[in-house]
Parts: sequence; C-alpha cells; structure tokens
Amino acid sequence: MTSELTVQKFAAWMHAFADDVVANEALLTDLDRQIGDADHGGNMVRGMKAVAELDAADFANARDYAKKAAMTLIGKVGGAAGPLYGTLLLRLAAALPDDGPIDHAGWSAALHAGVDGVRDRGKASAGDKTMLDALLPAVEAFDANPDDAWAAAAAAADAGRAATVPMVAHKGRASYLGERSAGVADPGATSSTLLVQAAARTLA
Amino acid sequence: MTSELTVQKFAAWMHAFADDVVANEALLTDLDRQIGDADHGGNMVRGMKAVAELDAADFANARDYAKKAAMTLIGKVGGAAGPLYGTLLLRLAAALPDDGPIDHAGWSAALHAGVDGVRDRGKASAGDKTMLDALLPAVEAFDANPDDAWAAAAAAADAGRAATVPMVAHKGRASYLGERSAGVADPGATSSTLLVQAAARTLA
Amino acid sequence: MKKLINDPSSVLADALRGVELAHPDTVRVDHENRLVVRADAPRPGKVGLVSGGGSGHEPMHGGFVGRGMLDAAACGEVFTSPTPDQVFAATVAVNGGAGVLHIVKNYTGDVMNFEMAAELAGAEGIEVASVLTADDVAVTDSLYTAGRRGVGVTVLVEKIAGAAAEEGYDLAKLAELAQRVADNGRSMGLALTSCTVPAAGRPTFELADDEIELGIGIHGEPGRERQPLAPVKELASRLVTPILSDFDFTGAPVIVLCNGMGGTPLIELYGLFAETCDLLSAAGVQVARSLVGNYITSLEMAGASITLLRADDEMLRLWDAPVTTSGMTW
Amino acid sequence: MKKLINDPSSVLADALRGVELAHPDTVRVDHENRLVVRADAPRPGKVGLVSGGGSGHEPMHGGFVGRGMLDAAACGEVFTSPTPDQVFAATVAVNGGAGVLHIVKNYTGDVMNFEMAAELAGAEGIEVASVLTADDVAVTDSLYTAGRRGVGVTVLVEKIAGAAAEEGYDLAKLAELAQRVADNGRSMGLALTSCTVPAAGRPTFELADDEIELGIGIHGEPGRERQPLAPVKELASRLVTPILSDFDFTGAPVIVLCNGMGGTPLIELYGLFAETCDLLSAAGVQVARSLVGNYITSLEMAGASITLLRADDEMLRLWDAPVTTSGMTW
Ligand SMILES: Nc1ncnc2c1ncn2[C@@H]1O[C@H](COP(=O)(O)OP(=O)(O)O)[C@@H](O)[C@H]1O
Ligand SMILES: Nc1ncnc2c1ncn2[C@@H]1O[C@H](COP(=O)(O)OP(=O)(O)O)[C@@H](O)[C@H]1O
Ligand SMILES: [Mg+2]
Ligand SMILES: [Mg+2]
Ligand SMILES: [Mg+2]
Ligand SMILES: [Mg+2]
Repeated sequence: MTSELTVQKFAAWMHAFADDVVANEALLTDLDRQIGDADHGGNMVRGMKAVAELDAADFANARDYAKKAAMTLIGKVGGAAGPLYGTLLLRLAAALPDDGPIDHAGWSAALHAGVDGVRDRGKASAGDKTMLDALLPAVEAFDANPDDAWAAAAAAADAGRAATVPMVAHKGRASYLGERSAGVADPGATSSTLLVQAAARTLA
Repeated sequence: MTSELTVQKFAAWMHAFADDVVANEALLTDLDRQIGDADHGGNMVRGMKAVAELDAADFANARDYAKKAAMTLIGKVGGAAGPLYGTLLLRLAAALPDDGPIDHAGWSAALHAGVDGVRDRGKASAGDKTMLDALLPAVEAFDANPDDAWAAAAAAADAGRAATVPMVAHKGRASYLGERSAGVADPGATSSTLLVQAAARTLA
Repeated sequence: MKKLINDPSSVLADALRGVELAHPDTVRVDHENRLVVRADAPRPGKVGLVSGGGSGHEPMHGGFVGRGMLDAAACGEVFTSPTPDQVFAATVAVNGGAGVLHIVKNYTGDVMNFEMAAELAGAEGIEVASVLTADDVAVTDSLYTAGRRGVGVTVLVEKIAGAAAEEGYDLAKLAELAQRVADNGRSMGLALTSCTVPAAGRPTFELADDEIELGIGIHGEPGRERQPLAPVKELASRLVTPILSDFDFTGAPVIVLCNGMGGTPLIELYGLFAETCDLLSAAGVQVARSLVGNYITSLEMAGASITLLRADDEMLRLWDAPVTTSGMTW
Repeated sequence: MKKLINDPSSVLADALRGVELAHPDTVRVDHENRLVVRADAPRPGKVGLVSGGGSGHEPMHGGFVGRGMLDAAACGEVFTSPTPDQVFAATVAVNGGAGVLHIVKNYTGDVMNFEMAAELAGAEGIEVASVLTADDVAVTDSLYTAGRRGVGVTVLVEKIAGAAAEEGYDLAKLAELAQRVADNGRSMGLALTSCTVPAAGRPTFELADDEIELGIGIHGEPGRERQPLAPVKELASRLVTPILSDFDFTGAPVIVLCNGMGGTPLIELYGLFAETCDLLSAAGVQVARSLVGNYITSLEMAGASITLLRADDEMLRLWDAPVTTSGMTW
C-alpha cells in the first residue's frame, strides 16, 4: 500500500469527517446528553466546520494543513474534545512525511503519534470508555492489515466504539455517573469512529 | 321568624362555615388558580380555622364573639378576602342586637350592614364577578322571604355564585384576565355561598 | 410539585428562619408578625419605609431591607398580601418619630390591608403616607377596574425612596418623590412557564411547548394573551413596544430593569437586555442606568419583565446612592 | 425547549452583549475572544486572576469580574470549557507584570485547555500559576478516575484569592492560599429538574415527579443516584451528611454557601439554609459566614448545592474585604 500524500488528499479526509460530524451532530449530542453534558455534537461541528473552511490552496504541504487544522480545533472546540482532537492532529501532522508517496509504515507512524498524543494529553487507558477505545483498536488493525489497512482500521474503530457501550467510564465526564455510565456508547469513541471511517473513504 | 341569638348559635354558624371551607379548600384554590392566584382556599382555611379555635365561653354575647371573629379574619387571612370577610363580620357584629330574641328584621339589618361593609371596603358593584354577586342576591332573597329567609338566601347565593361563571371580572385579581375570566365561578362568590349555606343550616 | 420545602404551610416560616440566619448584620426577623426589619430600626428622625406583600417574589421585599432601602417588609403568605396587623407591627417597629411611608403595590388585597394598617397606625399617633405602584401596562386602567398592577417599578421606588429617606427627606417630600417615581414607570412581563403555588400543588396555568403568556403579573395569574414562542429579539419587542406606546420615555434619562421571574437563567436575561437596549436606542430612548437580574419574581416561573423609569437628576442621584441589602448592594 | 434566546448558537454572544451594556463601569467585553475583563485591567504590579469555564453557570465566572475578585473570565460555549486561545488572551489582558493565577475547575476539558493556555503564556514570558478546585464529594476520587469535580468552592476561592490579590499578595503566596481554600472546601448538590442545553434542545435527563438526582454536578450531567423526593429537612441532610463524613469541619470557623442551581426560588433556598444550619449546629460546626443565592448554576435547573469551607482568620479577613462585581458586592 503506497499512495500520494497531498494537501488535497488530507483536506478531503477532513471534509469527509466534517460532513459526517454534521450529519451525526444530533447523535453525538444525544449520547453526550445521556452520559455527559450534551455538547459533544456542537463541539465537533463547530470545530470541523471551521476546519472545512480552511483553503487547501493556502498550504505548502499536508503537514502544514494538518497543523493548521489542529490549531483550528484547539482554538474553536474547547471542552475535552478540543485539546484531544487538536493534539491528535498536531502530533499526527508532525509525524507526516513531506508531500509525495506515503506507504503503510508512514501512515502507521503518523497514526501512532496522533493516538499517543491523545493518551499523553488525556491520561486515559484502554477500557476507560473514551475515544481511545475506538482509536487504539483502529491503529492496531491498521498495523495488522497492511493490504487493507484503512478498511480494517474503520471496522476496528467501530467495533471498539460498540465495545464502549457496556463499559463503565473511568475518565471524562461520564465517569461521574459511575455504574450508570454503562449502556451508552461513548460520544468521543463515536466521533473518533467517524474520523477513521472518513479516512477509509478518502485515503485508502 | 324569630329565634334566639346566643354566642353558641353564632359560633355554630362559624364552625359550620369553617367545616365547609375546609371541605372545599381544594375547590376554592382551584377556582382561584384558574382566574386568580391560587390562594383563596388556603386563605379561608387559615382564617376560619383560627375563628373555630375561639372559645365561645370567653364571650359575653354574640356581638363580641362576632367582633372577635372579624378581627381574627382580618389578622389571619390577608389578601383581598381577609379585609372583606373581616369587614363583613365587623359591620354585621356592630348591627347585632343584644343576645336574646332576634327577628327577621334584626337579621336583615345585620346582613345589610355586613354586605354594605363589603361594598364600602372593596368598591365593587353587582356584576363585577366578586363575592358581592353571591351576597347581594342572598340578602335580597332573605328580605323577600320572611318565612323561609335563610333557605331562600342560601338558594339565592348559590344562584348568584352560578351566575358569576359567564361574567367578565371587573374587580379583584380576576379582572386582569379580561375576557378570559369568563367561564369559571368566582372563588369569593363560592366561599360566600358556603357562608350563607352554613347560616341556613345553623341559624334557621 | 417538586420544591425544596418541608410543607406548603411552613414555606414562609422556614424561609424567614433562613433569612435571619443568613443576614444577622443587616436585618432582624419578627417571626410572630413575619417581618424583616432593618437591624438598627427605628432610626430616630428618619422616615421609616415599610413595604410588603405576598411572599414568593423574593428578593422583594425582605431582600430590600437595609441601609438605603426599606426599614421593614411585611411578609404575607405566598401570593397573599399581609394582614393589617403585620403592616401595623412593621410600622410601629420602624417609626423613628418622623412618620412612616407605606409602599403598596396596587392589588385589591394589598391596598385594603395597608389602608387598614394605616388607620391603626394613625390611631396610635403615627403619621403614615402611602405610595401606590401601578405600572403594569398589560392591564387596562379605568374607573371600573381594579386598575393596573404594581410590578417592577416597586423595586425602583424602594431604592430611590430608600436613598431619599437616608438623606433626610421628610415624609411629605418623600411621599411626593416616591409617587413621582411610581407614576413615571411602566412595565410589561411574559411567562414561558407557570409557577406552582405550594398550597395549590399544581401549576397555576399550563402552556404548550411553543406558547408564552404575554402580560403576566407576578402572582402566576395567567396573562392577557397566549402567544406563540418567538426569538428573544421578537419577545423583547412584545415587551418594549406596549411600554413605549403607553408613555413617553424620550428626552429624559431612563432607568431600565430587566427582571427575571425566578426560573430564567441570567444568561438569557442578558440576551433579553441586549435586545431591549437595541429597541430603546432605535426608539430614541436614552438608557442612563440599568439592572439585570431576579428582583421581583414569581416563585420558579420562567419568564421576564421589562420596567422603564423616566428619571430625572434627583432620581439618578438617589439611584446611585449606596445601598446595602441582601438583594441589592452598591 | 422554551428559552429567551435567538438561536442556540448565539446564546453566549447575545449574553455577552448584554453584559457589556449592563456593566460598563465594572467590566469590558472582548467579543472576539469571549472574555469579560475588569474595566481597569491590567493593574500594574497586581497578580491577575483568570478563571473561566463553560457558560451556563452565571453569575460564575463573568459576574465575578471586578474589584476584589477576578480580573478576567474566559467564557466557553454552554457547558464547554473555553479554548486555550481564549484563556491565553485573558491571561495577556490581565497581566500587570506580577504574574497570573488561573483558577481551574477540575474537569478533563478545563484542565487540558488551561494547561495549554498556561504553556502558551509561559512561552510569552508570562508567569502563570494554577489552582485546581475539586470539591464535589459526590464523586469518588482515585488515581484511576478523573477526580472530583470543581463546584461551589470555586466561588469562595475566587472571592478570597481576589481579595488577597487586591491586597498585594505575590503569585506564589496567592497560589498557595487559593489552593488551601480549594483543598479545605467540600460540596454536594442535588437536582429536582434537569436543565436543557440549548444546542441539545431537550432536557439532559428526565426525573419523575417524586424523584431527585443526588450528587449532580453543574453541567446537567445526571447524578450518582436517583432518590425519592423528601422534605427539605431530609434533603439538607442528604447534602450535609456526606460533606461532613468526608472532611472535618469542626473546630474552625466555617463559610457556608447555600447555592441555587438556577431554577430554584430564593424562598426555597432560605428554607434549605435554615435546615443546613440546624444540621451543622447539631454536628458542632460553627458557621462564621454564609452566602445564600444563585452563584454557580446549571442554566434553569431546579436544585441546590451546599459548600462548606473550613476557614481560618486569614480567609475570613479576605472574605470580608470589599468586592464589587455584578454577582457579588459588599
Ligand atoms: N481523559 C480523556 N482521554 C481521552 N478521551 C477523553 C478523556 N476525557 C474525555 N474524553 C473524550 O471526550 C469526549 C467528550 O467530549 P466533549 O463532550 O466534547 O467534552 P466535555 O466532556 O468537556 O463536555 C468523551 O466522550 C471521551 O471520548
Ligand atoms: N373589590 C372587591 N370587592 C369584593 N370582593 C372582592 C374584591 N376583590 C376581590 N374580591 C373577592 O375576593 C376573592 C379573592 O380572594 P383571595 O383569593 O383570598 O384574595 P386575593 O385576590 O388577594 O388573592 C375574589 O374571588 C372576589 O370574590
Ligand atoms: Mg460533553
Ligand atoms: Mg387569590
Ligand atoms: Mg392572593
Ligand atoms: Mg462540555
């Protein structure tokens, strides 16, 4: 698996994610309403709309575009999601090669850097019922399936998202609910699944 | 029609009224909720419970008892009902003869004095959708039926109360509703009907 | 009915216990007569200011007792004007020899009870003057009605007259000023939800999810008209327009009270205030002072009212004078 | 959803317009960064105090900007912590050369956003110290959780630290004091009704007519436990008991905050306060100061919280020091 890394390609990913977030705003907010504070949909829409307004033509390479997208999320979203998604993209950007051919190992390194950023920033672990429960399996599946990496990652993210349903949250706002946080999918794991699915549609 | 006026007799009237007010608290409050401020039941119960606690043995005559009952209402009820019922009883008391025989003319004079007191205090007229719409027909019927004065008065009060249903209020809190005050019986006319009905049960 | 209460019949007594515990420096509480009295009352030579009314409008009136505002508040049961005995006791408690001013909201019950109290006080040789507030433009005023309700302007009268009494105004001058303030104020309110009177146990009225009551008072009584809900820009206009058509507020400094009914959060009140200022500025009305918050409420009702006062230099000076009460301090 | 708003997305911007119009003497508003800044900031030589968080908790934090309290508040969207950019802009705006103290409520989002802002400020050479409030005893605290939420004690930290900054405390001393206040406070809250986040359009949770949520935070998140409604005497005990079992409040002067969540009328809060005082006195806790009212709210939620602070003479002195903000003045 080798593909071209371009600003347009990266922007296509972000636009696809933005579209999915807008289409799923009510779902994300409603999940957060049940185990959080009912703002995750609004947060993600506000941030990704601003990212979608970036003009790809303004950037020299995908790295710069991704960095700007990260700063846009950090500057627009707030809440837990803003710093987490912002850090994800910022670290991912820093790990991107120059525009041009990017292979499976290149994407894997970038994804690992991004997800490690989320872990550093939020100090959560697998099983805490957070976005990591979609992101960690996604990266693992990406690594394990070099031939069909993005599709495998998207499926694993979604499975990870589904696995958050019975979990009791230990991090983030849902943790305040204790046992009552079980029974609902984690909003951040749900939006993260959209992110990986959008990648599978645009980057594969 | 001649009967004995005694403290006990007068107190029996007040106790009967108190019982009726307690039994109808929810109704009075609910009427007031619809076209007023939802306190008429509580107001009347608070006042009449205090009146019912007066010890008839403490009073030299019905006049003194009635005066004390009036002051108790004034001191306990508040709202529009307190001064109005208080004034009614105060003026009625002042017009009562000494304990002993009291004839139709004697009661008529006392009732007129009381109802005139309500009119003086509240400056309402017939048709304004107030307690006067029960009290004025009651006194009129009392005068017109010397043989069966109390029963006639009670029936007239109730008819007067019923006649307040379609009325548009011009005085009291219900007047703020304008046309929307039509369709509900006036709470004060309803409690006044209980007063006259209690008299018919205890004084006839 | 969901309330933080022990029993509908103990709401007022319980609250007064809390008031006494919370504000020992500013006020004392007469539990028997249900009065909130300024801690240092009576003040010799100062006109005493007494107001009162039904409870459920907090902070009005008990929260306005203190330096630069009321000397005593007589607290009736929820939405029930206090009795003459209460108002009389308040009058005696604050009489410092210079007479007592009664600030009365125009409701049949309040007017009668305060009148009887003034008679009782007069019989005891206490000079009493009364000012009547009747500022609610939702109510048609005519000879044949109970007249307009006293609502938001009452707060402004209490502040301005309180400052004047502190300054040493005598009873006649104070009464004239207070009535002038009352006469130059107009209000209009709306409700998004009803309140629930504890003793009634259910909401006074029911509104659909897309309905408001326009022209409500402060006792949970339904308004004059049920209307569709609309953006706050439009709702502000439904409040401001009837006020401006009732009275001329141009060419003078105006004090604006943007008041919450109890259940509307501050974040919304500030939005309403912004829209109100836009409308006033478009109408050439000059906002000189303003107050945004819950000052005269209807229990937990969601909604708001706007009060405008056509002020003058004297009123502005007295408005700016210091005040130290639990409900208003500067 | 019934609210006095134009649009869910404009609630904060509209409110900030109102804040600017209502309090021109005390604060200025930076609309781009959504900051409420003390009118005279930065004050040379004084440590700047910055707090902030999601909106919907008014008067906290914007209503606590002014003399003797905060220098700036960064206002996030409703229930969404502000971004690092906002907090950084606030930090720059109030930096008078003596450093800036960040007062942060312990929520994952708030902590991360303030941390990033502090990094940005450090990079610009502004010295920043941070204090974290985490006083909610409803939440189990452990290494493996997000820790306790910051709730009512935040108000007390802002007041006390604000007075200390006004007195000239340097950044290190101020940070130590503020953290000491935060560490000596405990809170517990309950809800009778849910709030509705404007963007969500429906209540965050649903309660039956005879149910309460015990242990709620301030973001409309459900509590730890659903319980039957009870008289306020009993509810007060459900709030006070877990606080007293968590921390020793005897043998020191205690500051009590009896706080409304936004939709509970004052008359009920005073009743709750009276019951709270009874319980505290029975437990040998000495109430030295108190505050009753809406200070840290959850939009229109009906409910209340109790916060106790184990104070000392320094804290009491600073508590009593003058403060002039729209939300708290004495
Ligand atoms: N410590 C953390 N590590 C990783 N993800 C987290 C952490 N805390 C929260 N999250 C994620 O953030 C999501 C909530 O985001 P959002 O609702 O936008 O912010 P907030 O919780 O501040 O309201 C959660 O569903 C969870 O996936
Ligand atoms: N001016 C008046 N004259 C006669 N009766 C009146 C007048 N105003 C009000 N009432 C009576 O008082 C009743 C309301 O009493 P209540 O609810 O106890 O007092 P409030 O209106 O102060 O809440 C009305 O139903 C009406 O019958
Ligand atoms: Mg959230
Ligand atoms: Mg009534
Ligand atoms: Mg009443
Ligand atoms: Mg949030």
